[in-house]
Amino acid sequence: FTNEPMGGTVTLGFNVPQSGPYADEGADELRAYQLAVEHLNGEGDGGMLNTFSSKALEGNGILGKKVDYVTGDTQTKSDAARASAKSMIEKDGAVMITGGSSSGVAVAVQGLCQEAGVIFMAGLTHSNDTTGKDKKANGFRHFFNAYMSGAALAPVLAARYGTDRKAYHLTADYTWGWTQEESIAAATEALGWQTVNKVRTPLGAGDFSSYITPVLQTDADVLILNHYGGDMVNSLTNAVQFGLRDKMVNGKQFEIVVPLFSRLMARGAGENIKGILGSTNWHWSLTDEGSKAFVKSFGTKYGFPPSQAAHTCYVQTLLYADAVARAGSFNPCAVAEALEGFEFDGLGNGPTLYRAEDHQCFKDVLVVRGKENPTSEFDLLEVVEITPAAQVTYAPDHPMFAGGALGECNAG
Amino acid sequence: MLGLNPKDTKFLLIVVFLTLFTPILLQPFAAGSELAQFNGGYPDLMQKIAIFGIFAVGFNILFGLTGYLSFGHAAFLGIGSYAAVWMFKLLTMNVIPGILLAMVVSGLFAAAIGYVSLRRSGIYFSILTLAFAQMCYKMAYSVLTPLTNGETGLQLTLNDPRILDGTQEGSSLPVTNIFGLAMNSSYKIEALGRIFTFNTGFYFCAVIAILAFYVAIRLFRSPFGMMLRAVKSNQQRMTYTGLDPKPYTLAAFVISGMYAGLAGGLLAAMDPLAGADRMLWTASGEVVIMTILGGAGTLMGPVLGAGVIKYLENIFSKINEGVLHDWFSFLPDGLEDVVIWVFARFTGEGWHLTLGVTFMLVVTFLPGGLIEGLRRLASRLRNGSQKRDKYDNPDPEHRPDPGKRVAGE
Amino acid sequence: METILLQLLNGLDKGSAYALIALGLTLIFGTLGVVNFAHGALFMIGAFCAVTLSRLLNLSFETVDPTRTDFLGNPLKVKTPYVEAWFGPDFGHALIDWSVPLAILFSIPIMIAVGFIMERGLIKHFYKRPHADQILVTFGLAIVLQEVIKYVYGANPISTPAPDAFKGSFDFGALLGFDPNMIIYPYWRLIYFGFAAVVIGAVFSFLQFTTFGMVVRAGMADRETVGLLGINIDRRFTLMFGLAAAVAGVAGVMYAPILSPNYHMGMDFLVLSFVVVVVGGMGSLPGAVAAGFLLGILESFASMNWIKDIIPGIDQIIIYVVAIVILLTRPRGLMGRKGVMEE
Amino acid sequence: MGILEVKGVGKRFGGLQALGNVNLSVQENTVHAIIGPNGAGKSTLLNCLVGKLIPDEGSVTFAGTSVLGKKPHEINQLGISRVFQTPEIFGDLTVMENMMIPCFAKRDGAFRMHAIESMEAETDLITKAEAMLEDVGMLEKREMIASSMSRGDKRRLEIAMCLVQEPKLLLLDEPTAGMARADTNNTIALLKEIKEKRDITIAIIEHDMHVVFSLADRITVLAQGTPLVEDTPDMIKGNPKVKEAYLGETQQV
Amino acid sequence: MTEQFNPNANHAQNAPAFFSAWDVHAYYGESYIVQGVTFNIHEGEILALLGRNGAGKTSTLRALARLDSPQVTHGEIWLDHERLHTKTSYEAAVKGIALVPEDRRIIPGLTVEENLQLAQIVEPVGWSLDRLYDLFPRLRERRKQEGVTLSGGEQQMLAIARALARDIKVLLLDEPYEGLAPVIVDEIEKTLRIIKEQGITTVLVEQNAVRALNLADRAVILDTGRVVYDGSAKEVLENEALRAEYLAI
Ligand SMILES: Nc1ncnc2c1ncn2[C@@H]1O[C@H](COP(=O)(O)OP(=O)(O)OP(=O)(O)O)[C@@H](O)[C@H]1O
Ligand SMILES: Nc1ncnc2c1ncn2[C@@H]1O[C@H](COP(=O)(O)OP(=O)(O)OP(=O)(O)O)[C@@H](O)[C@H]1O
Ligand SMILES: CC(C)C[C@H](N)C(=O)O
Ligand SMILES: [Mg+2]
Ligand SMILES: [Mg+2]
Repeated sequence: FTNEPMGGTVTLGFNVPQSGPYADEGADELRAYQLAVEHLNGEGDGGMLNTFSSKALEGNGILGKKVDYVTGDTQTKSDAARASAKSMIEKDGAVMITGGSSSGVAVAVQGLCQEAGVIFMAGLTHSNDTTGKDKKANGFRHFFNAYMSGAALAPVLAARYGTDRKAYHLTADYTWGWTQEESIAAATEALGWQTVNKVRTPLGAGDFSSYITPVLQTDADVLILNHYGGDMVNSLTNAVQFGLRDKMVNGKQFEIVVPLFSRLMARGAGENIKGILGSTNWHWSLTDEGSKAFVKSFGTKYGFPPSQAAHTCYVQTLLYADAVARAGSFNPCAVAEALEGFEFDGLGNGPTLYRAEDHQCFKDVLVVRGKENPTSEFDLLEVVEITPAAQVTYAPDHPMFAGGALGECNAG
Repeated sequence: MLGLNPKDTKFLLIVVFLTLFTPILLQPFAAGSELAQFNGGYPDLMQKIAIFGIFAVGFNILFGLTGYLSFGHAAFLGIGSYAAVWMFKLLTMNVIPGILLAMVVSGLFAAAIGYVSLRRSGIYFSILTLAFAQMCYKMAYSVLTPLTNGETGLQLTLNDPRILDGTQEGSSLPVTNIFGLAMNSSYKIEALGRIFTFNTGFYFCAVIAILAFYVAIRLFRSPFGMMLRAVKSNQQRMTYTGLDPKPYTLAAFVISGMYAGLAGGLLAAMDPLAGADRMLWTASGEVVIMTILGGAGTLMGPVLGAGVIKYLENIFSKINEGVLHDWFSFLPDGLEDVVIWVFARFTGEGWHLTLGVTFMLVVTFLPGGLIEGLRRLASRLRNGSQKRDKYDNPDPEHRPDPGKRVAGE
Repeated sequence: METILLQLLNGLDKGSAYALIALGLTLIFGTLGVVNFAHGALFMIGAFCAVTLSRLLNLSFETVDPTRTDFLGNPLKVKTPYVEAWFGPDFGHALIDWSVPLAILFSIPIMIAVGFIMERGLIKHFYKRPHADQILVTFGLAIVLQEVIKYVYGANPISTPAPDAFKGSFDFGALLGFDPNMIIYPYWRLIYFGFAAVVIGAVFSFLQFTTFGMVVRAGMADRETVGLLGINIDRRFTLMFGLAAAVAGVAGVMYAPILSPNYHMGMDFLVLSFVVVVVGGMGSLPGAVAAGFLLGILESFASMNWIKDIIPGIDQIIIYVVAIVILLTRPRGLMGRKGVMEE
Repeated sequence: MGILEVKGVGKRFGGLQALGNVNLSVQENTVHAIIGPNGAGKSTLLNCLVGKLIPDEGSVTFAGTSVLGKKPHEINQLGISRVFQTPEIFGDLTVMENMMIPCFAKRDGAFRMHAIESMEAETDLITKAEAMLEDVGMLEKREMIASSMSRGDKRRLEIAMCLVQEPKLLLLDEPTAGMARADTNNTIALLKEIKEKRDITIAIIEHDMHVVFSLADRITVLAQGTPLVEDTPDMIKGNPKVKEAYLGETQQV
Repeated sequence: MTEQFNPNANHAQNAPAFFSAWDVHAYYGESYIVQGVTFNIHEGEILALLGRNGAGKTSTLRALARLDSPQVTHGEIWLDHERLHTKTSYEAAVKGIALVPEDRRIIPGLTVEENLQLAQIVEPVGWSLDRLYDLFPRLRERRKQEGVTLSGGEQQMLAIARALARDIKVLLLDEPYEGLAPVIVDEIEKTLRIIKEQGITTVLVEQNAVRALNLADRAVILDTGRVVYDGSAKEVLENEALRAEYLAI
């Protein structure tokens, strides 16, 4: 099979954005990967290896081979990400590719890994399509997805803002935005909300004022920002500047929702995120054993708490290594088989299932809110509710995920 | 030979040699050695260099000869890619029809965009082409998603029709091929402690690149090439000499658009995904920069520029601190950290810095680009470093002859 | 009706931002004839002047608060800015709060210095070189500046709020007799508009009522001859560069509260600012300003929902469509001078 | 009926009437000189003939075809070549290439896609171009980059470029300005020779009376945009009005 | 070039001349064009600088005006006991050098009046605009017109006027009669005499050698970048052989 590790080492490819808008997220992912490699090789304090329910890993690398890694820059562009992944596969002999901070890139790289016959452990990708219409037998996602955000958020929104609301969506114009808009709209509409309008905004629009001002003219009383990263920071800042949060519509307080939160990005929005609801995959303030162990080893090494990006990347690496160990082989097909239907715990999100049908993890989802009185620059979000996995689980043939097929695993 | 004068023939043969032996030339360091990181002899990079070489050579036909600086050539690259991928989706995975379609479609777009943009010159022309390219990009990114699959990029899927290929066995995606020979098939040889990869896709690109290069030489040396230089030099004189500069520039624009389309088609043939980012203005800027970096108006310059930029992008971005630690572990600890800190600024996530600094250094100290630098180096080697002392040794040879004295004296 | 009014306001504001950015660019590009791809970087540096000042004012000493813990369970270190300690909490806090307006003063000398260094150290060698070379070197410089900022400040946007006094928005609707909260406009953006008007006016009058503008224009057209008339054109070019950098910088400072600064914001604005300058016409300051407002307003209108329903995606390409139409109907943009960068 | 007929041509620049009701008839195979004070509109008139300017009124016909509204290159293809007041050459190209371009234009028309042919194969044109260079005494400079020549040389090159096209009508705007006397004489000789060998009509603008009186068959004096007189050289020489407005006292011919 | 170059030597300073060039060598890139030009002019003199096309007249004037190209690699230029060879062109202009270039170099984008005003931005200024317009009434009529759209002859007038707009000591004229109607040439010749009376020193490059020699006090003839004759103008006019040899007339 492709890039079978021959010598005493095995090479993993960490493909993260090092330039462009998500470079900081990429840097945090890379930190997590380095930590994971340390732990796999038996250095450091072992981190979540100690809390992981599977005990197949022994801290001596993977199957006794020392873990080595190469890094590359996705630039958050499909083309560049694929080129970078290709060079890791062709030149450096990487047997697994992981990382990334955009669904567009994840889908593109996943396709490449499928063709090249290596495993792809997706990093930050939240679009339904990654494990929906674009799913691939060689690709796996630990991160949650837009549907899950909707399913977790909607009840909280209904509880706080009532069921008689009119929502206005601003949506980043690409796969992630579309699926998130669809998911949130569906989930909120099921609870009685109306969707007034869905407006697509170009990625990296900068000033969003001309998309915000029309909101003032409608009778919408909730603004849903399907934006991430810099776009989220800007659209939220703009919305607040235009006084949306002080506005009363039909006797109701106008509300803003950011369905997908990230602490790194929340910082850019400063004061503006206070009190705003959203969802997140993981947060460092969780107090389960796994999270604590991870925060401790990451925090000790780097001096600040890890982001959700770091968390999911770290976990993906461990999960891959563990699957290899359990399968006893680096063969992608064997690894895939070991991951499919795998149930585990102790990695921070409670008991989790890697579903065989679509290679998506099912676990608890956090509903969070911008904290009013942060104690430090990292303490920006507070967990409002932990939505149990069961509530966010959907059938593999759910229409929002239809249209694709895993195909067969490709070993190259 | 081949309609070239002896000097050009020699030049072409050197290019052929360099191209065909790329897999060996780019693999100078032994596998496993510390410097192996700098090896570039793997298929993806070699393909990219060949393909972007074609792109830049084509761009240079327009820019180097006529001086019209298009800031939207990436649009044609992108259009070529989309056309080729659609061919793979609809008709066949054989790359030939895809590439032909790519050239035709981008040629048509170039004709339309060129016809309009060439009504202006100078910076106004540049901005018109930029505007068209940005429009293509924005539309591919959003409104035309059904055709382009937006940000993710147009991909193959299992249920594409692929009419000519017949029913597919198995449920994995087919690969691009040329009459059955898969583009991603490689033949590896281990020799001299190095692993040499001979990849079908690369050789396919290489042969096309050589052809494209040959056509470019012919074109540069042809009367048509001279007319294009005349456009750059003095359009006014040209019109009063009875020549219409418009069709000449338009022809150059379309030819270079087709080169771009060819490059785009090849990109898709090597890796069947067409992303909208290929059409972004930075991509147009990249080819401009490749051309100037190598040496605009020279034949080999753009190829060299393309090679350098792609190499930097692919190799430098992958040198992370871990690698640096391996390299400098022999240094004492404190010093090691300092050295690594410095290097880390220029590699890995700092690779853009290397790129920026390279641009500045080359253009400041080597006006005329890398080719000019090489030329100077060569003449320095040939003549030794003789410092010209203008006063002690005034050289009348350098002075052009005065005009022939004629009747009336 | 409200929509149109609101979008008009919004367009004016966008336009003033575009005009201000283009103004700095046109001083270098339209007047000195240097294709300055580092202009966006100057704008970005301006914005980061605001960030820097606010960081400086926020420099803090730490005291340990044993009652609370940080994320690793250690006692929490509480930070107090020095300025609050020195000038008392109220004034200290006000200083921090007003860091963006203060940054204008802070940025001007910095930007002028940056402009001087850039011109003396680099650009002056490139006046006579082909435009393509200028593109390459300034693009390289832009990348370098950008990477330096990225190294120091990271890649994420950094929130740089306006003073509290300017938070919130002004209700035009109520003033004009519409329903309250229908036509509202943020104070800071109104200030930006006014500020842009002042800067544009100042630059105009400087170039209009002194011979400086004429000399620089002449110097660009024919350096040699201007030198023969006893004029040290190099010095004036340097001054012009400093002025342009300062204009770009203050535009960036004032923009920071509207758009949280990040290291690649310069590149995002670059293409746009070139389009604005060229549509305005090379070498024409009023042209650049007019084009800035025109494009800003049209862009604002194009993002109205009913227009997007008719022509999908128009909001994203309107600027380019307008640019093409204008350049095809008016050979030198709105008010371009003949012969400037036409070959 | 002359080969070139200019009837009632007028041209304004803003408030300035640069040309007003100009009538001019140039007979085939003659040399027709146009003289007049600076700013009289001589160059403007030529600009109207070659399509650089479009007159506001009047008509211009060349060999029976109207040139008005035609593009400059179309007018050239009719057989009109022009030498400019300030030399217009292909500065970045070599002297030889400067010569080849008009040769191609003459043979292949306004556009032909000869992208694959090689330059060396065009032996006919090369011979022709070299012969012409020889005639103007510039053959040794064939490989020089045109822009690095002195101005007199640029002038000679431009004349050669026009002559090699074998135009029916050659328009010369101060062709010998800035030329050394020796070369001026040589140019006069060359033009005379060409005129004898070939069917060619020449319209020439000059301030150098030596050139004018050596070459011209007829002279038109233009002043303030309108023809003052048209006559033979001898009559012009003696015309007091011309003397006052243009020739001045110390004129040495 | 018999003398060896000695950087400390101060040849011209001891010379009685007002304006002098001593062994000036200049290059365009690699081409060696001005190959050791030496001459002296007294205050208020008119010097005719003659030679065939390409002899290096223009290059010499440009070198004297301290323009960047051709690049002077060796030699000294002195004006009124001040060294110019270490100065840049604008400094030389301030010291009192004015060049009327051969292609006139009217600045595009500026009106006639602006072209003149430009010359008066830096002190010391010379003739007032009014006085210049009196000299060339044609320019007064055209003063709001863009300079480059003037007719060839009008441009020449503007170029000369622009030089006089500055307070100058030395006027370098490169083919000032070119393209001018004979009446205007007479006019300009008169002007040059007026200028001479005011004590301005003139170097006149002209193809119409006879005309130039009639006006000039002295003549210098260049051939391939070297001085081949330096003497009185009259002598050249009268000496048939000399004229035939160097001027081909
Ligand atoms: N584009 C223009 N705009 C305005 N005025 C113009 C333009 N072109 C020429 N003129 C004016 O028209 C008049 C005639 O100019 P023209 O160049 O034809 O003169 P000319 O007879 O060739 O003179 P010369 O012998 O000096 O070359 C001049 O006064 C000139 O200033
Ligand atoms: N920019 C340049 N680069 C290279 N060579 C040049 C350049 N300019 C002029 N020359 C060469 O220098 C020589 C002298 O030129 P110059 O212009 O000084 O002659 P000139 O005496 O003024 O002639 P003319 O009477 O034709 O104006 C010529 O042989 C010319 O080819
Ligand atoms: C980083 C992710 C969580 C969100 C991102 N925009 C995506 O495409 O999925
Ligand atoms: Mg004229
Ligand atoms: Mg000369």
